[in-house]
Amino acid sequence: MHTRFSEEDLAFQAEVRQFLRENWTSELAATCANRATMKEGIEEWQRRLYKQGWVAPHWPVEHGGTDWTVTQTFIYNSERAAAGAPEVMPFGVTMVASVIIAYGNDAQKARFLPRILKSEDWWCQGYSEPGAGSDLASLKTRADLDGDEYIINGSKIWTTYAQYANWIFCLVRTDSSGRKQEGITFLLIDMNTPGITVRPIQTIDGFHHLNEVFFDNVRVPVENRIGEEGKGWTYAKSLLVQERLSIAEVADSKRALTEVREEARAEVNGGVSLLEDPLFAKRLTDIEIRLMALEYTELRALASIAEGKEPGPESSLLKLQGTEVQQAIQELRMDVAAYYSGTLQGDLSAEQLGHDYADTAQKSYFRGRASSIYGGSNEVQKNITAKYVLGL
Amino acid sequence: MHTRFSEEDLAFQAEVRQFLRENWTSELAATCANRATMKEGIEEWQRRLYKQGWVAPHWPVEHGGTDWTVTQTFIYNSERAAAGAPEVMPFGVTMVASVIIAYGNDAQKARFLPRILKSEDWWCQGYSEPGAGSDLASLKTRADLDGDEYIINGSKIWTTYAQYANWIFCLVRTDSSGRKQEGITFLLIDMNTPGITVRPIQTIDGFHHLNEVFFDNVRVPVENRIGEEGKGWTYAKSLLVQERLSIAEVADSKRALTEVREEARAEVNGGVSLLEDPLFAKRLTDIEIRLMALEYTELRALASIAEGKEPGPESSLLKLQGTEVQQAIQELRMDVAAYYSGTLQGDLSAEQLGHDYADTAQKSYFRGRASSIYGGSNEVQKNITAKYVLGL
Amino acid sequence: MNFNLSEEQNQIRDSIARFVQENYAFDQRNAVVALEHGFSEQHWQQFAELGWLSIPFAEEQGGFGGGPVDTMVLMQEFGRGLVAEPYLATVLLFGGLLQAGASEAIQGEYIPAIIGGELQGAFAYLERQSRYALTDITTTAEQKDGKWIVNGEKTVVLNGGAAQKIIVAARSAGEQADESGITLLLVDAGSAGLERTLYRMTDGQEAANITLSNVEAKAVIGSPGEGYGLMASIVDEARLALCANALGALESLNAQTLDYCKTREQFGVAIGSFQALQHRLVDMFGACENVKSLLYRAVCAVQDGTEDAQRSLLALKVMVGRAGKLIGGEAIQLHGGMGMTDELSVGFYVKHLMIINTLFGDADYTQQLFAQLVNAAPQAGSAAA
Amino acid sequence: MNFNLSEEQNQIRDSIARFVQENYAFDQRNAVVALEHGFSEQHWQQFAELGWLSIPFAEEQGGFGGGPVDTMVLMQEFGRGLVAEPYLATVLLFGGLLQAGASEAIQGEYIPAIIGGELQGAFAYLERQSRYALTDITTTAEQKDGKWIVNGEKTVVLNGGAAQKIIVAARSAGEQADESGITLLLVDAGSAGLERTLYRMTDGQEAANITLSNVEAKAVIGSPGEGYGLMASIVDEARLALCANALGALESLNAQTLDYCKTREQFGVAIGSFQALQHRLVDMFGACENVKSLLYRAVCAVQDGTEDAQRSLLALKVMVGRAGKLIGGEAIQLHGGMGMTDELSVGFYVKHLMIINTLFGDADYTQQLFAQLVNAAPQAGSAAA
Repeated sequence: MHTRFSEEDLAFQAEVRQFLRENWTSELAATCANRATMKEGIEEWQRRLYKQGWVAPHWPVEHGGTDWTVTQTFIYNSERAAAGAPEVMPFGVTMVASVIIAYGNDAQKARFLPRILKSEDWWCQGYSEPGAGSDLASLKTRADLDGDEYIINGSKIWTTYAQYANWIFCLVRTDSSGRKQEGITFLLIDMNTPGITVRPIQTIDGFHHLNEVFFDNVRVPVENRIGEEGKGWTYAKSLLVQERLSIAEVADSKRALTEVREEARAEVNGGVSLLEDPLFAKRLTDIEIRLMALEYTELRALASIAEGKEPGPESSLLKLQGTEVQQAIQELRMDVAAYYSGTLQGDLSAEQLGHDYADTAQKSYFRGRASSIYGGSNEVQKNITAKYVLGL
Repeated sequence: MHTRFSEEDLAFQAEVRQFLRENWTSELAATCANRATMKEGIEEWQRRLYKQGWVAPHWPVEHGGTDWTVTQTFIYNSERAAAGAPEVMPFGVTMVASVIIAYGNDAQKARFLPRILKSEDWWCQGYSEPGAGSDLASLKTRADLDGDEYIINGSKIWTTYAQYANWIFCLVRTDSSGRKQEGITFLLIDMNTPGITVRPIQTIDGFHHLNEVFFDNVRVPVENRIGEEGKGWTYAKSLLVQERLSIAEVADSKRALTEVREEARAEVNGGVSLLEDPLFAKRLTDIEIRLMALEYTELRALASIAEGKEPGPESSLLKLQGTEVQQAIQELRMDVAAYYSGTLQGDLSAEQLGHDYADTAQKSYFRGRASSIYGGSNEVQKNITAKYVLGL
Repeated sequence: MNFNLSEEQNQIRDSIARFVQENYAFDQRNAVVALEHGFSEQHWQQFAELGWLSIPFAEEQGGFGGGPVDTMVLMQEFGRGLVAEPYLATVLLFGGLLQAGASEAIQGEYIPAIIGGELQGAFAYLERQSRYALTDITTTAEQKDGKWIVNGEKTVVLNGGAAQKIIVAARSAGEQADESGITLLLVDAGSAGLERTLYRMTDGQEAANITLSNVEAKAVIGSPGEGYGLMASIVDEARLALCANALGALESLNAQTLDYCKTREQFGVAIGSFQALQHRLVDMFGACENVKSLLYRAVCAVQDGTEDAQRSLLALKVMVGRAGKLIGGEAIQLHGGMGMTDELSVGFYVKHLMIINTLFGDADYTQQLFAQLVNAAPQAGSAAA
Repeated sequence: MNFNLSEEQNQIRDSIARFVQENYAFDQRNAVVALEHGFSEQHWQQFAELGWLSIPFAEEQGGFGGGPVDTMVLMQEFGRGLVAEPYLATVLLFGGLLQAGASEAIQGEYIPAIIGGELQGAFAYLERQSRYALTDITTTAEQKDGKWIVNGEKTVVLNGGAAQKIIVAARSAGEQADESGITLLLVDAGSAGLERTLYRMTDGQEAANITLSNVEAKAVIGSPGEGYGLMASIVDEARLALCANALGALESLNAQTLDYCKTREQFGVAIGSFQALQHRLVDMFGACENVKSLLYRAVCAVQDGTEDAQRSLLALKVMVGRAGKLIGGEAIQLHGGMGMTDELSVGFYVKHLMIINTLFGDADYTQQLFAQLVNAAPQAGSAAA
């Protein structure tokens, strides 16, 4: 039992830092932060990672993975988050790619994986439906086989960045006769196919990132089906585990907490820094202590995986606790911004508004409320943990 | 809407204070605090209340009640608790008496009520059974009719002060054929009847207050049955509402909180009073604010009752929140006592032990864990509130 | 002791409830908030006609002569409907300061104008750096040639866009955070040297940052250098009113969430049938009842003038902040994806409650004021009287 | 980076688990605790034979030369079984101080005696007034004729009854709460002028108040007046060991509660089938895993000597205190009436955890130490290395 860094680890850390210094430039950060240019910024960042060979560390090496040790994964993520660089968009690299690698055929791998690596495709996820949220398996969007094509009718909701995507991976119903988990099929659909329309959903953070996607007699070639018809639920479930690990965002929470600490240090109330306010310090350190624990819960899971073992029961907590910590940080930051947390900056400059992070704090807070809802709501996570880990 | 005291209220307050000064003497308090003499002390206190006519304020006047206004009830309870005087033992005056008054016949009223008023009988409650805790209606203790007697077989558990009691009121099963709530009968049983044995249960607070009571062919005259055979559940349920109101013990929590505050003021850590410790002050005031709310939630319920209306939906929260506050105060007091909270004083004097309230704090804490279990566990309270108040 | 409303108070409550029902459906509110300054001038005129703008003013000034219970009833119903009109800023803060500290001449001119719905006002007390310390003021007031000249910047002034007249808290003496040396000045929004930067709050209301360059004040409200006591007492009144407003919002949010849980189905049943959610809904109900009990406690204590008043008021503000976070968070969570959208009113209620938490000191800040008050000395026992 | 135990460590763990299984059933433990001094001399001899008493001592002193991970493994298993023998007091505190600060002669005499199971010790650091300030010491140590004379009273000395030798923290200079001026003195429990008042702790272990009247010390441990640094470092080691002990107890308590919920039936089903209870059991599981993660973090950081060590150790102690309260409270509640009785071991585990919370600073106190440490200056990012 140890967490020492070896010489190789330290060399790797230096390499990561150099890469970030050279590639995660302030210009690129600004491009990503601006809503109008965000998509280009993210794609540019991913292309730089691709050139370095780091866009998909967790993939098998033959497809472009890095074969990093747990320690290297930990180092990369810590450094990336500390520098403020974003994770790669998960819908392609993490989500659909995992399914394609595990269950896709060789043609699908050859067709899709390289384009994902190079950020040539923007993927979105078509799982939830208006009537099927936490009860995902009750989905109703139909796919009827017609020759060598499926005809899709129905709609998907809460589709993040569907407005940017040229591909969507969907769970669709090919059979309604048996258990609801059966008869679900996993399809890859070109967003440019006729019959697809995208309706934006305005969210409480004022952004447009969610959408509803409608399918009206959309024809999808059978070759775009992953694996067998009716086995989509099994494929999707294996992906949920991956998603659960990635949602914890421990390294990013560490950076966020450091930022809040420094913001609080600069806030002065009646001559005293907010950081010296004991109730504030209590809330800040409550979160920090939980986060310190969570960081090692994640490392324990990663260490298990690296040894070829299943991650231990503690991994089921990562999504739950990770999102609780994220939300606690977001809430704390709102309170640091005090009455400014209620302001909308709109087109004003920070100088005009009189505050430089309140608007971001407020948007992150409201956007962050979603993290305990998506990816299997936290209530569903608790049900799963009770059933599969505690045996209840 | 107002909470002003009238001239009459102020005069009543003065009268209560005088009564307490003269009757709740330090000698009597010492007698009640000593385990060996507790029973006599409590009976003596109740006799003094009886002489004043205040032993059963909530009873109808014709049986010995006081017909106080809400404000008077509030004043009496506040003053009593502030003086540190105990409530009357609830098993007779509050619990069984309510059922006798509502559902008993004239002979039963004439026989039992005056003896309760005069503290000539000590009652205990025979509801729970080893297999029937929160699921009270599944009780199994049988009563078989044999001429004009019931023959009782079975056992009751968690019976508070059964070792002192000469009467027990019991729910027993007279019919097993229908719904479990049906076929339950309410009986009054003389504890001196042959066939009754009492087994003490040692509890985590080191006291002996709980017991298991065994019934082995115990013969009870039919005249000791309340109301109709098979209607016991209905009678008991009406009593549970009364019990729920009395468990909140708001006035006593106010006194307890005041004590903890003064104990904390005297505790010094590194030269600073614990009361100045901001995390302590936060916990203390969290509780105080909840208690201030609870006090008015209770007053709202009492005011409704006084106007002849049903208490509002908020009354369903009294047991739940009242016990949460009690337990929070007990826990806080443990923390005030620091490492001394882990000590058992045994036969030592406080001076020998080196601390004067740690032992009490520790015993209250552990004993207090029961308050969220008995009288319908807090989980059951939440179920009831969800169903009957929220309509879920 | 009783917690019943008078017949008159019941009438006020019912008439506001009717107004809300007729004018504040989801789309209607969105349309109101989209108007210039974020509220409806037409509604405001209606308020004037219905007499609502007169409620807290003394009868000799043409008011209704209402007390804290009347204001509570009104603000609670406004909160239930998330009414956007600036009652707090114009009537309670601006009007309250005038009634408590303005000269008879100014009262005689302005208060009837407020009651008649012709005058919008605001109270500018915050600055960039002040956070919750009401005394932290760098805007200056100097007397020159018998006139008061104001220089500085006030921020997040609620209703600062529509306000025709503004009362500004400025420093005429003392150090930056001293209680003494604060002077309240009445200025005309159209004064030379006064500039406004307008923006919206998350719940839709408008606020302004106001820079003052050698602005000549029209009058001093209260005594020069002694404005703090005046503003503190009006802020206390506003706290009570705000908390009543919060209770209405909390009750509405709880009702909306409960309804949703009874109708939304997942796994073949209403989600309200899941025990874990039921227990959380009970906690939400409990939090709301706690606010209600403390509101009744505080309003009675203020009205009856008991020593419990300040303590209850601070306790109430703390509980409102905490209950708002709990109920707001759960309301979004239990609405699931729908709670994340602007297609339901849930988000607006949550935002409004979060703003209320930050007004005049958030829960953590207010709790420390409360602790100082109650821990200062061994306490007397009784709560009421 | 790995979180696996070595083969040797697995063997230690298994052998203690076996010992617990054979010797620490509910009735067996009750019998052990009922013995004089609250533990079994026979068990202690078994510990000696199995080599457990030698684990933290250096090889050159006849020890096993174990590190923090070895101690963790051992203390965790002891905690799981609620083992009553005074390993903390004699081996970790008393032995730890000797190893870190005693002269070679004393080490050569005492450490083999501890390892052999012949010597019981204790560390007397608390006083009536000291609460959690380790430096708050009024017991005095004065040099007279080349001898150290101790006067005063130490309280709640764990294992103070069985201890043959005691290390006493006394003040030889400075003010009551100064760090400097503290001297650690080795005294014989049978010394003239030393009196002990014995009592039990709620979990069954024995403690003593010790009055010292002109007691002549046998030796100084460490340097006179500089005892604080020594005791602080041994207290840190003891904190880590205690937290490992707590983890074992928490895991056991969770397992007992889970078992009970799976078997206890109400309303015709196991109570573990109620969703509201399931979610709470998940929270209990989560709290326990948090402790485990922080324990692994702290033990690695201490062993590897990284800058994260102190921070992790304090975080761990806070989490142990909070998790103990959460899990302890829920364990009693979910066991219902049975949880209130001394007929199950639940209550003893809860009491043991509450005592651990108070040792060397409770959660609230320790969190303030943590806050001082982490808020002191802008922080570097990385946690490990």
